Amino acid sequence: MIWWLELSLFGLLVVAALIALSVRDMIAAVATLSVYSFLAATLLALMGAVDVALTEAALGAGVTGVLLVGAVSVVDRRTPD
Amino acid sequence: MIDEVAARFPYWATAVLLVVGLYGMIGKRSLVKQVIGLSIFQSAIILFFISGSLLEGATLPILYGVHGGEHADPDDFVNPLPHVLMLTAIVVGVAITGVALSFLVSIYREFGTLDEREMLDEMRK
Amino acid sequence: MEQQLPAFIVGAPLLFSVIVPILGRKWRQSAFVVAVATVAVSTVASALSLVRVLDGGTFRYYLGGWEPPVGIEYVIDEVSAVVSLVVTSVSLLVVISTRRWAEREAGDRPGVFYGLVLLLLAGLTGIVLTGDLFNLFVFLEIASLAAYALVFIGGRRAMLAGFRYLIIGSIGGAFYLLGVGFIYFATGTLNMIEARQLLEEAESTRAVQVGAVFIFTGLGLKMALVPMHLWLPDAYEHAPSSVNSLIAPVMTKVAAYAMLRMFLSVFPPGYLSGAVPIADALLVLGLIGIVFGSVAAAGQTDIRRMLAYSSISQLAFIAVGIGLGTPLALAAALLHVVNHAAMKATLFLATASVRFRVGLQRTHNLAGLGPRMPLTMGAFAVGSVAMVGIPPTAGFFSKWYMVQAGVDEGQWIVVAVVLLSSLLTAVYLFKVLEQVYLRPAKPEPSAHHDDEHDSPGESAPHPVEQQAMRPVVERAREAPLDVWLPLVLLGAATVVLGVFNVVIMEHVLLPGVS
Amino acid sequence: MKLLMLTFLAGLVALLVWASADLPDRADPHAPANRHLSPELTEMTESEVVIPNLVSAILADFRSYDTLGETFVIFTAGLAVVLVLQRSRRVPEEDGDE
Amino acid sequence: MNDRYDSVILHFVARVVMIPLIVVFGIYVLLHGELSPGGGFQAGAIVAAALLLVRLALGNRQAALQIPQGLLIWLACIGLGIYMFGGILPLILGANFLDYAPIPVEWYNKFAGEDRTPRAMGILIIEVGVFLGVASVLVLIYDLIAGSSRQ
Repeated sequence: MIWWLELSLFGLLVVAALIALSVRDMIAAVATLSVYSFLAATLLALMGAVDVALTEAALGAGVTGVLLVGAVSVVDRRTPD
Repeated sequence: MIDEVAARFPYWATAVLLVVGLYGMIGKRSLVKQVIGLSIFQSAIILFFISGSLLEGATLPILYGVHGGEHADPDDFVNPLPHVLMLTAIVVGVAITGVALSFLVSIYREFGTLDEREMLDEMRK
Repeated sequence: MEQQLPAFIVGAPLLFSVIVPILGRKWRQSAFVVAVATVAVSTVASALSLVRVLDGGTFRYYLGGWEPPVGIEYVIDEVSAVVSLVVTSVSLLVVISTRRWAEREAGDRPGVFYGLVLLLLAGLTGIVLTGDLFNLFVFLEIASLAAYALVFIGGRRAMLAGFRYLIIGSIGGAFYLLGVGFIYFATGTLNMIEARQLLEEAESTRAVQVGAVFIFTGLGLKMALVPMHLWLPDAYEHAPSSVNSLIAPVMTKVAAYAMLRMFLSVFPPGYLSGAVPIADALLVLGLIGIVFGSVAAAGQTDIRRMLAYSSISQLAFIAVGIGLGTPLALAAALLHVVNHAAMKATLFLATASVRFRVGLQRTHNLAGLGPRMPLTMGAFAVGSVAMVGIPPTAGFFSKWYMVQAGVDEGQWIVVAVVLLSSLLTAVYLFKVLEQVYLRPAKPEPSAHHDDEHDSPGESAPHPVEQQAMRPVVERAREAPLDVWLPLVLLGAATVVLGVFNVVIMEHVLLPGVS
Repeated sequence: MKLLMLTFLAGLVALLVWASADLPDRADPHAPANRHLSPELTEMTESEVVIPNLVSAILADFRSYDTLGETFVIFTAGLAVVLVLQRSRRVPEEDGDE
Repeated sequence: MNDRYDSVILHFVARVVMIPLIVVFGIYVLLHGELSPGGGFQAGAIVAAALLLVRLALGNRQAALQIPQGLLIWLACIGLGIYMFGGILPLILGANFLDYAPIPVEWYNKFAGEDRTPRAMGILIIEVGVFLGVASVLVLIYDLIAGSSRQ
């Protein structure tokens, strides 16, 4: 019954995505996006795609998050929506 | 009913994620939020491809016996081709995000804001 | 050696895009020289491939030596060889003639600038030649990323346009990838030719139809088909001159070609007119787009924005050809891809040349320029005449074949719209020509001049208009040799293409599409 | 405007769910993608490339041209960022014509 | 993130523990790409992520392993050059672009005491190229984006 483990992870992903898009503080949004990517990496590993999971964890959660933090630290932290 | 859900839910879930990401890209005023939406959108497609690579009773696509000359049965492994495609897609996604962020920083230096509406107002002046 | 030609068409720009940034750092001039040499190699390889195709028919190049379903292949048939030759040769002429402006716009990084230009070209030729659905996505992204950055550097207003372009272009690329996913899961292959065989055997399913919808939406976004065109006018208007002369002729045309390629080699005809009538949708959107683009162009005062809207209308014309779907219509659409690349390159180059000589870009300020810059404006006039579609220029014949295809199919509305669009095109382009040739130079051109668009001292190099006591245009001189010669060649090409249209149609395009 | 967009997005979900009815089930052993290409790839990796990691074999050998393109995508991104953020407008005047 | 946080532990952990560990892991992932999950991309991404996390933790200026931008561009070009070399070498030897079959491997097998097929050799070459390209470009992008406020 591994499929509903996957299903619940998908549910968490949707929640994380919505939070990342609705939070007003940029740093919080970026952090949520990293959580999102990490959940996605877990899901990928669960589905047997270890190579993709490794890359997603390093690139999606790591590098993209750091790049976004780097950019947000240069610009305004608050966001209109 | 439950079988139907078990067989189809990856497609439904990725459809929802896709739309959430798309909403971020076209419905948000803040350029940073647009980039975040882009990121979600792309990972939804990645999950779509990978969930299509699953195979009942299969395991990681690594042939442990290859140097010992053991013969491997393709049915023992999940389909590796989508994995390869998605490795490519992830890197493409990061490249686009990087370029988008550099645009964003450059725009901020020029306009002093990242709100699309404010920028349009300022340009009309 | 001859079998390896396709590797050179794409491989040469790829290889030298790695070398140019390093060279350009040390020696400024070398970046331009190496870039031109590379594009020339690519052009020659394309030309030789075309000769080979005409001799021996379609040939396929297996990258990595693996046969298609396993590996990736390049398919060089009449159509792809012609389009690749057009893309490379037009780029060659444009790159040569935009040198002076590019050096200003690239600032102190000419190596990086030309590296991106080469990557753009490599991406475009890769899209044209490839026979693999996923490989097309990868090269589409190379070309798009290079284009976003090149558009973005055009100054203050170009920034927002460039960011919009990036977001919308990425949606397009991602939709295409999603569509490929549907096709892959329905058939199990990524090779175009094999996908077609498998689709023909199987019955039409919803998955394939929706996959087709996504593929066409994605490519439609990239080619600015009408409801999806919103990024294009801003991007073309504000991009640096050297860049929009390069991407306007080839970039969207290659997306249109990719769409045509989907019709030719992926989806069997029945698929696209069944429950999800994509062919009809393209036809309708194309017809709307032709009229919309022409009308919008007629209302513009900025000449570059006018040309951008005219591009939308011309791309919609290509979409109509694809939507009609008969061999004649497809060949007409292809002929228009070729023609339009030459015509638009001429028009944009001439505009940029004027802009850099006299700093003018509003249509009503161009009065009296004709005699001052005879070669530039002559080429502009030829390009305009070709756009309107007056024989014997190239534009006439693609419209003629399209009308014929419309009559064959009984689609009278196509005939009517194509003729109407010629009329509308004539309205806005002849308005410019009238200013250029028939009106005397105004004593005081443009009180609030073109710089209201650009931040000062940025793109319009001559602040002459502020101190203009006598007309700016009277001080205008002909553009230098390396600008006007490519321009005149392109202008001549539109006429030559028109004169030899029968040869091109019968020996190259029609066999290619049937 | 907002309503229009939400309708469009809801329609997109509906379209995707509608289309997914014809896609193979999750983990279906008879799916075309599992039947058609993947066994060939496994066998050829065993016989010709002889490395255990199937993904590496496909990534770097069978479809290495994709990988080449993809490395160039990230290289393009690097050049793009350099051009956008590092370009200085001061040009060394060399040829004064113009 | 340009401020330095004055935490000895953070400093120590980031500089002395994390970097060597993650970089070693990255190299391991690169070289074992054929045997286990991993390869050029993953290794490049991991090494880049390591360098970036340290920059994030310590602030840009104090971070270990500051690499000048010119050098990063060079490294990226060299990485891509290695990949193109892997493609052009077969072309010179008479096969198609990127067809590794004719790559000579005897010298390497003798030298390293391994039993590599030419194809596995080609894979190794291009994985190294990918690794260099990806890692250096990612670090370059971060340095330009985060460092740009200072100029």
